[in-house]
Amino acid sequence: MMAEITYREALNQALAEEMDRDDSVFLMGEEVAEYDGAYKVSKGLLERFDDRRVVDTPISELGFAGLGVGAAMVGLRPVIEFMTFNFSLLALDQVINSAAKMLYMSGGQISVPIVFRGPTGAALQLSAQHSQAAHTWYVHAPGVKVVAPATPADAKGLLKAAIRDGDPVAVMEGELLYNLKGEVPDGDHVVPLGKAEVKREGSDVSLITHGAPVHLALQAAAKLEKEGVDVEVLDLRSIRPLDVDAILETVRKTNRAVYLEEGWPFVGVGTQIISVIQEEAFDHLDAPVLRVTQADIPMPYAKNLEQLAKPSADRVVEACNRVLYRS
Amino acid sequence: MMAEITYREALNQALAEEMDRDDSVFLMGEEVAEYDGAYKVSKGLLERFDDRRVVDTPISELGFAGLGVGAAMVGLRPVIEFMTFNFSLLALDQVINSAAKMLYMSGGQISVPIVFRGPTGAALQLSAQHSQAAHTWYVHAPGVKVVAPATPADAKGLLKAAIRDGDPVAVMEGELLYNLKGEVPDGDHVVPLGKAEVKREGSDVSLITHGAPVHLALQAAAKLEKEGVDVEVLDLRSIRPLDVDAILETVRKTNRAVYLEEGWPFVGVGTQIISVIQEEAFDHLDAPVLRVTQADIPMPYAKNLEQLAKPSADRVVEACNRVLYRS
Amino acid sequence: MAKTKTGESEKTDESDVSRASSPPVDDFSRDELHGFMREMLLYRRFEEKAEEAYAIGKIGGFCHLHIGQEAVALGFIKPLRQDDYVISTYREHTQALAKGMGAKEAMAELYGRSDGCSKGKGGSMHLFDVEKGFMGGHGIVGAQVPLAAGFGWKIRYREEDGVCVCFLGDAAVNQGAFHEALNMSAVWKLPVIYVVENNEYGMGTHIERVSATPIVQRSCAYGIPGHVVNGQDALEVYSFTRDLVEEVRKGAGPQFVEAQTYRFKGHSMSDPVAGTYRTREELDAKQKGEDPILLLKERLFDADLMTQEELEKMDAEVKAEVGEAAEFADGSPPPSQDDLYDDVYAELNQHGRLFLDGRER
Amino acid sequence: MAKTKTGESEKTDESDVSRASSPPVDDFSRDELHGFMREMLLYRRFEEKAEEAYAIGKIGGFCHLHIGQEAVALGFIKPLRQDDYVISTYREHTQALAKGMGAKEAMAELYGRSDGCSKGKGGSMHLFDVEKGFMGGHGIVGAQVPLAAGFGWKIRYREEDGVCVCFLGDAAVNQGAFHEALNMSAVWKLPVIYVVENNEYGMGTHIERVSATPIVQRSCAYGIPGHVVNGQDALEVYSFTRDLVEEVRKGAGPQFVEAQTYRFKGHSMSDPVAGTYRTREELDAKQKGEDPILLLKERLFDADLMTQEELEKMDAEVKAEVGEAAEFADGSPPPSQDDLYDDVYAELNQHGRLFLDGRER
Ligand SMILES: Cc1ncc(C[n+]2csc(CCOP(=O)(O)OP(=O)(O)O)c2C)c(N)n1
Ligand SMILES: Cc1ncc(C[n+]2csc(CCOP(=O)(O)OP(=O)(O)O)c2C)c(N)n1
Ligand SMILES: [Mg+2]
Ligand SMILES: [Mg+2]
Repeated sequence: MMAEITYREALNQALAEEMDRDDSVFLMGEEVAEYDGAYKVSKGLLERFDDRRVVDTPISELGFAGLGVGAAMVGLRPVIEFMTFNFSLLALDQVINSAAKMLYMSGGQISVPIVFRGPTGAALQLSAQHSQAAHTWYVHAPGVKVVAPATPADAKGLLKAAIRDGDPVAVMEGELLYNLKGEVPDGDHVVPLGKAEVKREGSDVSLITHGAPVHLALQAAAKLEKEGVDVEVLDLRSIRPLDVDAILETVRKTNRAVYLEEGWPFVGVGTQIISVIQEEAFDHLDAPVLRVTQADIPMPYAKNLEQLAKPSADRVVEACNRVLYRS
Repeated sequence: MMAEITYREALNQALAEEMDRDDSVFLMGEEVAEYDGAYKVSKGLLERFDDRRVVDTPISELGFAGLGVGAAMVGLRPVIEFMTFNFSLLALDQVINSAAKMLYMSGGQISVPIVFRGPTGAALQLSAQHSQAAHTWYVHAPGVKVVAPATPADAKGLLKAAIRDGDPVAVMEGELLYNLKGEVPDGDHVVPLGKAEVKREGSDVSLITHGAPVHLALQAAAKLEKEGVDVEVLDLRSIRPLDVDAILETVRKTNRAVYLEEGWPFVGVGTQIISVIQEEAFDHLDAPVLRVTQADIPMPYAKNLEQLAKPSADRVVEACNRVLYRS
Repeated sequence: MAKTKTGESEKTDESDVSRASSPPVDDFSRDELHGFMREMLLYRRFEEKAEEAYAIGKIGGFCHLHIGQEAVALGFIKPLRQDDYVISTYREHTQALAKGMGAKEAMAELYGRSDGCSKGKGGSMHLFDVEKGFMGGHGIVGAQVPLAAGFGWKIRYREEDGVCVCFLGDAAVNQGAFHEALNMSAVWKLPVIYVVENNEYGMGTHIERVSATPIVQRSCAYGIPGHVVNGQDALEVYSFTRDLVEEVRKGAGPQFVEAQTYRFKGHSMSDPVAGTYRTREELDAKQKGEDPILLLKERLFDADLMTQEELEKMDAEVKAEVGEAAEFADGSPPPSQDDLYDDVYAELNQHGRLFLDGRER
Repeated sequence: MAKTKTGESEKTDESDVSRASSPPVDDFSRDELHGFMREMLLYRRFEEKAEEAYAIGKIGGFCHLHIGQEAVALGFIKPLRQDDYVISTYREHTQALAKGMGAKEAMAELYGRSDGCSKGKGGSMHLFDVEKGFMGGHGIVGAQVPLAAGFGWKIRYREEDGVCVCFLGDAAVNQGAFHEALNMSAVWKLPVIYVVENNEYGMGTHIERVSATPIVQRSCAYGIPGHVVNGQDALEVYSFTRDLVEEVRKGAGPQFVEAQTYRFKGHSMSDPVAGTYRTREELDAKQKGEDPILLLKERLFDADLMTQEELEKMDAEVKAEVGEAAEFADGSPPPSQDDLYDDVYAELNQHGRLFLDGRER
């Protein structure tokens, strides 16, 4: 059975179900309780649970991320909401130097089962400081896992998997996805970390991506279909662990690939995927792997510039055509 | 004329000369003044200038990085020393959200001519929290420039260029390089940002790297020479701006490349270089570009594990042989 | 008389704290008083116009109105010189106007147009006017506080007699950046006046739920003098600031001020004005009893220093000015696509590639 | 009597601050007192051995000795239960021992061996013993403070009656993490005792050069009770802590303690002991007049509670124990190469690749 719900509701269900299941799970962040969350992801949770389990914090990202890590070190399972991941740069030291390294430097004594979650990437006209994708900063360090759900089903399933996982997991949501509707299986729907999903099968070119741009990829694929190009869209869903098999499989099938992401290009996630592809499927590549990313600039406010700076379906189409040597 | 001095002295000279030249330049950081710097890079500067120009700070990385950005916004040219870049994760918000974006979001009104400098990468047995390369976190965001000098001459020349540059520049030094001696041209030696240097010419394979591992690359090249393999070693020196021409040139010459870096692999600097190479010199590649990096783990303390975790000459040799299909 | 809140005054350690008081109107000339009124009306009408424009999609993104807090902008900024610095948060429209930014450039920025103060690249949260000493418009809570310390540092470094006024919200005091910057300001005696606009809420969270002590008490940790002013009383804020600025110019070092105020609109345009985290009654009472414009009006009317006609004329003028600003904004072209990559770097180096997106520019 | 420093006491706002005083020796049993002495000797000899081992290259990396500050470890930790938490900085050897870590596992960790408490992966700065409630060993100044708040949070969450003692240095109070964690602790009344070991210096910087107020004054901003103890007087610290811990167990909420102490060695092994940032005379005076072991010895000798012979015997025992620990460490094998990739993740997921270095493991 499936129900059609929004991405926001899917996350909300995941939180509620996991909090029901396990008393050690609690949600903490700015405005998550009385205000129901800046983006209403935690709507109703304060009422359903209480202020022990759903906790409003001061605007102290470094502090409450660290407090969460501490709580996780002694057996709780905190879900730390960053109002947006933009603000989590302030907390990065606790994510990297405490959460990611604790198990190793304690010689395996202390695991840190914590979830950091919230929206990342650009929304609409929020300008330079509020529009950036945080994935690169998080995936760089071993010890952290990172997922980027693109659909309501994945949002629910990956968040549940993240909460149950024994390690720090960053769940990078899309602000523009919260209202997206989609079918979500009933019951205890868990999507394992590390499994990519082919969102559209195709044979001519592999369009690989993660997070919100999955939908842009599907749009571009539809456009290309009209031009007679059959695009396979692979949604990584997890960035670390990385489903290298799925990546290699699609590239071996189509022999051409484009990576699409909403973040900046320089050491973007796509560079890692390209490195893997060329290291492990070099002989299968008939063309270089191209990337479509945000322009390599801070995000401008003006609508027209913002549109130009973001990846567009047209640019994806163009990149696919280029790797097909069609232009 | 050349003098043989250490990397540390070269940096010290650069600071002293630039402070002499321009009263708006000042040095600020933990222990830089009375203690002469944790690594003695600022030795004697307090005496030569005064406590207006050479300033000890509280342990407040976010705060003094931000104070520096503020001072740069109104016309000073701060050189902010991070005792090590490990601690600069705490300051990343000010680097990215203030320094890097200020010019853009002010519509070109406010430039931020600031230098962030200090050692990065692993030294010896300093364990997980004190042994990491910070390059990825800094190069990701447009608006920042990043250099990584490997020799005394470059240390002096790049630091001088960085201080004179109109933008935020991160100068990533190597802790294990401070005692390294080398020839440095007398006089006003400035190395322009964005120019890579071929540190060793060769024809069989391009070994590309930045920062401290340049010396490891040269060692590996010497070993390979004995095996009859002629390695070209390209030192990027600047990571942003990136000397794409030099990268393409060496790859077009040898048709094979290995990227060596001291940091972690996942979205390491090497992934970006690989992306550029395969995007722009795809047809010139006779083999995939391989990478030699730190193991994808937090740095262990034990000497034997640490050695295993760090890139080694043997692993570079092996990677070169692999791209030559010699193994 | 300074506004004193029950509860807070008990908890406050009074020893280091000064409480400002309201001066008599005749401390000011008629012209000055009229000027104050005109300014505050301008701020109010400007933002009301912005609200309208937002509703019809002319302004996008986040837009945070300062309505209700105008006296804070007026009183802390008008006593400053042009070469003094002001830096603020994302809720900075009125402060930019107070520091001398034209309504036109401000509105055009909100519209995202090329004639905006930041060429349309910054938007509502990032108004800048360097010439006038208005240093932005910053979106990361607390991040402007170390920047302000940097301006103070430069003033000291150059042995100038300027000052910097740094605005922050009540919720921002819980940021590490605040703490680090205040300590450095105290250690180095920087000429910065930190003004917390305590409007009681950070988004939907009342200050007492996230801070264990009254705002003004925060400065005790650094030995920085703390002050409380009634942020709804323009005259009190103005005269307090005028005196304080002179002391700081003379070397008094950093100052910490809690300006007690209230926000009449939602946190941003998407936030309900009342009904969730605060009651409609609370808001109504504040709007009726503590509107800075109404309060000034009463005092001027009571003292026969302004008539209803004068006020109406002034308001009409101000509305016309704001209308013109909106027209100007509307007529200003969007930024040119050719500017997309401008202003990322001040210096395009001779060698190497700075932009790695492989796109043509 | 609590140690009072000139200068500081004038600046301190006394109102919220308690000063501990030294109890008479007969508050303690002879056994207890002997136990205290034995413990402090153990800490001292352990670190002297580490110093030796460092000199001959058996220990590498950074190594920060606590010598001179032993009474702080003893007095704050010994009154705790095993299920109470202690968390500290990189200068944590003696605290780990105080919380019950064996000298062998501690020394083996310093040697980077597989029998070390952290399997040789952590080293001197990262001693951990979860079973004993010793939660590390953290290298980023100030970062352990929010972690401690997290332990306090868990205690409250589980409605337990434990406490957490969090050690930090005098220079760490200028970190944003400290500020944010203290505020949260106050808001949520967390059972955490924050102990600043004020040894007057952060590396080579005297506290007065980087902090505008005395350490204990920092807690006023959060309304957290502040306390000053003489960190060289084991009995004072112990009895003070014993009482305080009971209060915190009963719900008194967070506490802030400045333990006035002094470091007899350099900041780390590469730092000169004296001569640069502090004078040899200053150090000599401290070592002569404020050595916590000598101070305790004097009191015990004066009260006829210990003889020279007893002390010598005790010292010999302790030295033997430490010698054994060093032998144990020396005999312990280095970690197996096969363990390199262990302990990065607690959970190796079924799908996908976690390690992207392309190496075999
Ligand atoms: C570091 C950071 N965290 C969170 C946010 C999101 N945010 C924007 S404004 C705000 C509330 C700030 O309240 P306050 O400081 O009282 O200022 P006010 O909005 O009342 O003027 C929050 C949480 C942010 N911009 N930056
Ligand atoms: C965030 C951070 N900045 C800088 C350092 C380098 N560092 C290590 S210890 C230290 C001095 C700390 O002094 P204090 O807090 O007084 O503790 P003490 O060493 O005296 O015990 C510094 C600057 C660090 N480890 N972390
Ligand atoms: Mg507020
Ligand atoms: Mg100290």
